[in-house]
Amino acid sequence: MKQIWQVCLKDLKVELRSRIVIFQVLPFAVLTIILFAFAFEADRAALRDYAPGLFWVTVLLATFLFVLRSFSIEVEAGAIQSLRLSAVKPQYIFFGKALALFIGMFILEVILGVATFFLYDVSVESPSLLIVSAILTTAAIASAATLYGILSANLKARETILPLLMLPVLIPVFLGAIRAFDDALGAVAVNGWAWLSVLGVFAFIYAVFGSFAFGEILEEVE
Amino acid sequence: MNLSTGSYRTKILGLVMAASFIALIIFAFWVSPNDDQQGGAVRLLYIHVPLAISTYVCYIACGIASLVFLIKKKIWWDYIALSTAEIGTIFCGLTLLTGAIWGRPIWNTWWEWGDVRLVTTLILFLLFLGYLALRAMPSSNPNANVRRAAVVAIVATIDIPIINRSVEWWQNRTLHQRSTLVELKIEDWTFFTLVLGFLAFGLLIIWLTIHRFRVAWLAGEIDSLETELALKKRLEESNI
Amino acid sequence: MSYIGYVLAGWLSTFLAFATYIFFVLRRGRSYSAKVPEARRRWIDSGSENKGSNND
Amino acid sequence: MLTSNQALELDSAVVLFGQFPALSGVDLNVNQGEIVMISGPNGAGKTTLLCLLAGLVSMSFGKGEVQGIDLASRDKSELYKRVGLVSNNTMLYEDLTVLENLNFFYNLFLSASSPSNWTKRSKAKKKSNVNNAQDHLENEASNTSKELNKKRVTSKEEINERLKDTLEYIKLPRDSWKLPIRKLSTGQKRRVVLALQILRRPRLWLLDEPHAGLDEQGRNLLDETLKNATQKGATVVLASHEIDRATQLADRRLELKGGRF
Repeated sequence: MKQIWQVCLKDLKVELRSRIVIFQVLPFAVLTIILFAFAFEADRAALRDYAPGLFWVTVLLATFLFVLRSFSIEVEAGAIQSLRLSAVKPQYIFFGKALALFIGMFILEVILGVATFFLYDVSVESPSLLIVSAILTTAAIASAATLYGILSANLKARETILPLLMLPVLIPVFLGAIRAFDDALGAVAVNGWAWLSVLGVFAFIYAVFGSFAFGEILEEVE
Repeated sequence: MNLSTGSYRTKILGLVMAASFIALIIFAFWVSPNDDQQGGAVRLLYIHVPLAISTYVCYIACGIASLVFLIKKKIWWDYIALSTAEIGTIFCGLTLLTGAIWGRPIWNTWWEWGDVRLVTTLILFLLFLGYLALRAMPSSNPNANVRRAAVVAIVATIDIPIINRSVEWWQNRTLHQRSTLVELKIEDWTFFTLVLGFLAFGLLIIWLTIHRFRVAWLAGEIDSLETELALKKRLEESNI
Repeated sequence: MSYIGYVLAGWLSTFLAFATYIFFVLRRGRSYSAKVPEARRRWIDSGSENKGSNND
Repeated sequence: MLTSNQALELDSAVVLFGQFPALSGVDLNVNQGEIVMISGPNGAGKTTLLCLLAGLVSMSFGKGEVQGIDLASRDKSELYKRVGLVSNNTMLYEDLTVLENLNFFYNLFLSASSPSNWTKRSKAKKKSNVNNAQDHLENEASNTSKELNKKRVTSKEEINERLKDTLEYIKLPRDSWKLPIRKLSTGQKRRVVLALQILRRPRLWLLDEPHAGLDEQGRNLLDETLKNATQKGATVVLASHEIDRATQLADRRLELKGGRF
């Protein structure tokens, strides 16, 4: 448990030092939100209706950049080899990195959410549903993304293969997150709470399977 | 020199398969009647439905083979996974295509987002395109690539029910024929033709998988021959 | 028969795809076989045959 | 199986990278406390050999045992606890400072190898039951883990103290301690990597071109460190081009060529 926390803190610390996510990924996400507004010709009603979908598309794009970053620090100077040589169980590395990704993504979502709130003029009807579904979705995305991050970590074409592998897998999460937000924001009359089960199951399966598969793949990373 | 990937048994299998496809064509076009509602378009279902079922059979086989490969580390399992994934993806593409062709006259649209099975199949298609793209990547470490691919295939297979469930909830309505076999009263010959379709496609899966497996096997053998050669060269290098 | 155009389009495209795929698999098999000694191709029967091509 | 004074053994080990055999049948026997130097032209497989011994690369054919652990075993954590690899790469986080890197990896190593986890202990027991001949190794291992356990009890301040002592020892200027690795010179990076291994106190040192990029002072320091380590029973395998320098240090020199000795 302590090792998970150590790996997670390390990831966050590297991020705070290099500031790639803060100065590049976050502005990119906000920019995407703004571009969507242009695409919808600043139609307030449409933006309000589709805010959940647009928000989560943006998050998925940001996740992709985030994960690339999270694993490029590992392979940059071969630090992942030192991680292995520290005799840490691969599962702990998986959970550590997933946790760091979760925390980073969640902060990004909060900032992006505030931007969406002001730019798209949405209103929140059920804050608790909003927060719970965001947490579950982020957990699901973070665990799946960590698995696909290590999968593509030292492939030459990782920037192109990673979205191709990761985005289709995240579609169920994406659908669930949108529906839950639809309900929470009062955009569409659906039962958002029911979707939490899909998000939860997805997060659980990926956390469990990912932690085992991570070791399989870590062994082959050079 | 005999260069074919076929053997005596696969040839017989191939002949039976060819015969069953010819029979399928005869039954589908001449023996079976028009449907009351769909008219002649029902004849598309004789390939569309077996194609769809075959897709799922192939993908599930791929997932299972990948799992066994990760546990047992025997490369044959990987060959099976690769073969079934490739064949399944062809079936999947054709399922989508014939579905679209069928949907045009019957639903009056090429594509219907409200349909669960359609959308699920599309996502599956994308998942396995990713898998094949990963496999097609040149790699300095084939060993690692094979393991990565196995993980991707297992994830994709586990995802089938999740995707299905989530798409179903997402659009809580479906245009698809809900178990046509049970609800509608199907003419005897229609039913028989469908069964014949399943049989023909089942044989096709087996026949194709055997041949594709052998191609993968040959590629593996070529690799190991090259390795032996390289090893020999390397040893000579060290003896100088 | 109604919708005959659609039906034929569906069937033909399917069989065309199968034929193309089978053709390429068999051809690849042949070109690879040439590089591998017979002893390492387990499925080869001892009898001498010439062609094993099939169609659907 | 290893005899009591053997540190590692390779039996016709072959390592393939795709179709390329980086190692084409290596037989190697190293005794405890020995310093072995491996030389050879570029592409002879020196780096691969060291990675193989560290458990980072897996063998395609052949057998091998390092510090009583079979190289083919799936869980390599016991092996990782006993080897220290100094490679051409820094294997550190470029954005973190010297102290942060050392702190992270050292603490991680300590918590990963602490025997507080009872499953690990029972596993070790099982192993020793199977291999009575290896009891001495197990004893040694439990000794080191006891030692580690003691370390684990030590406070953060003590770990910091230890880090500082080590950095002083390798003579890394104080003002660079808080610089990110990215900003250090090659020689300084080497010293940091060395410091991490000194902290970890491996039973088996594996060094890839350790003298490259170091100044005279650094080289002397390195030689001294390795000699000290062997006196305490550790074993050293190093790959080097600088034959003069390394032969002074090494007990034995082996020539690797075409992936073989």
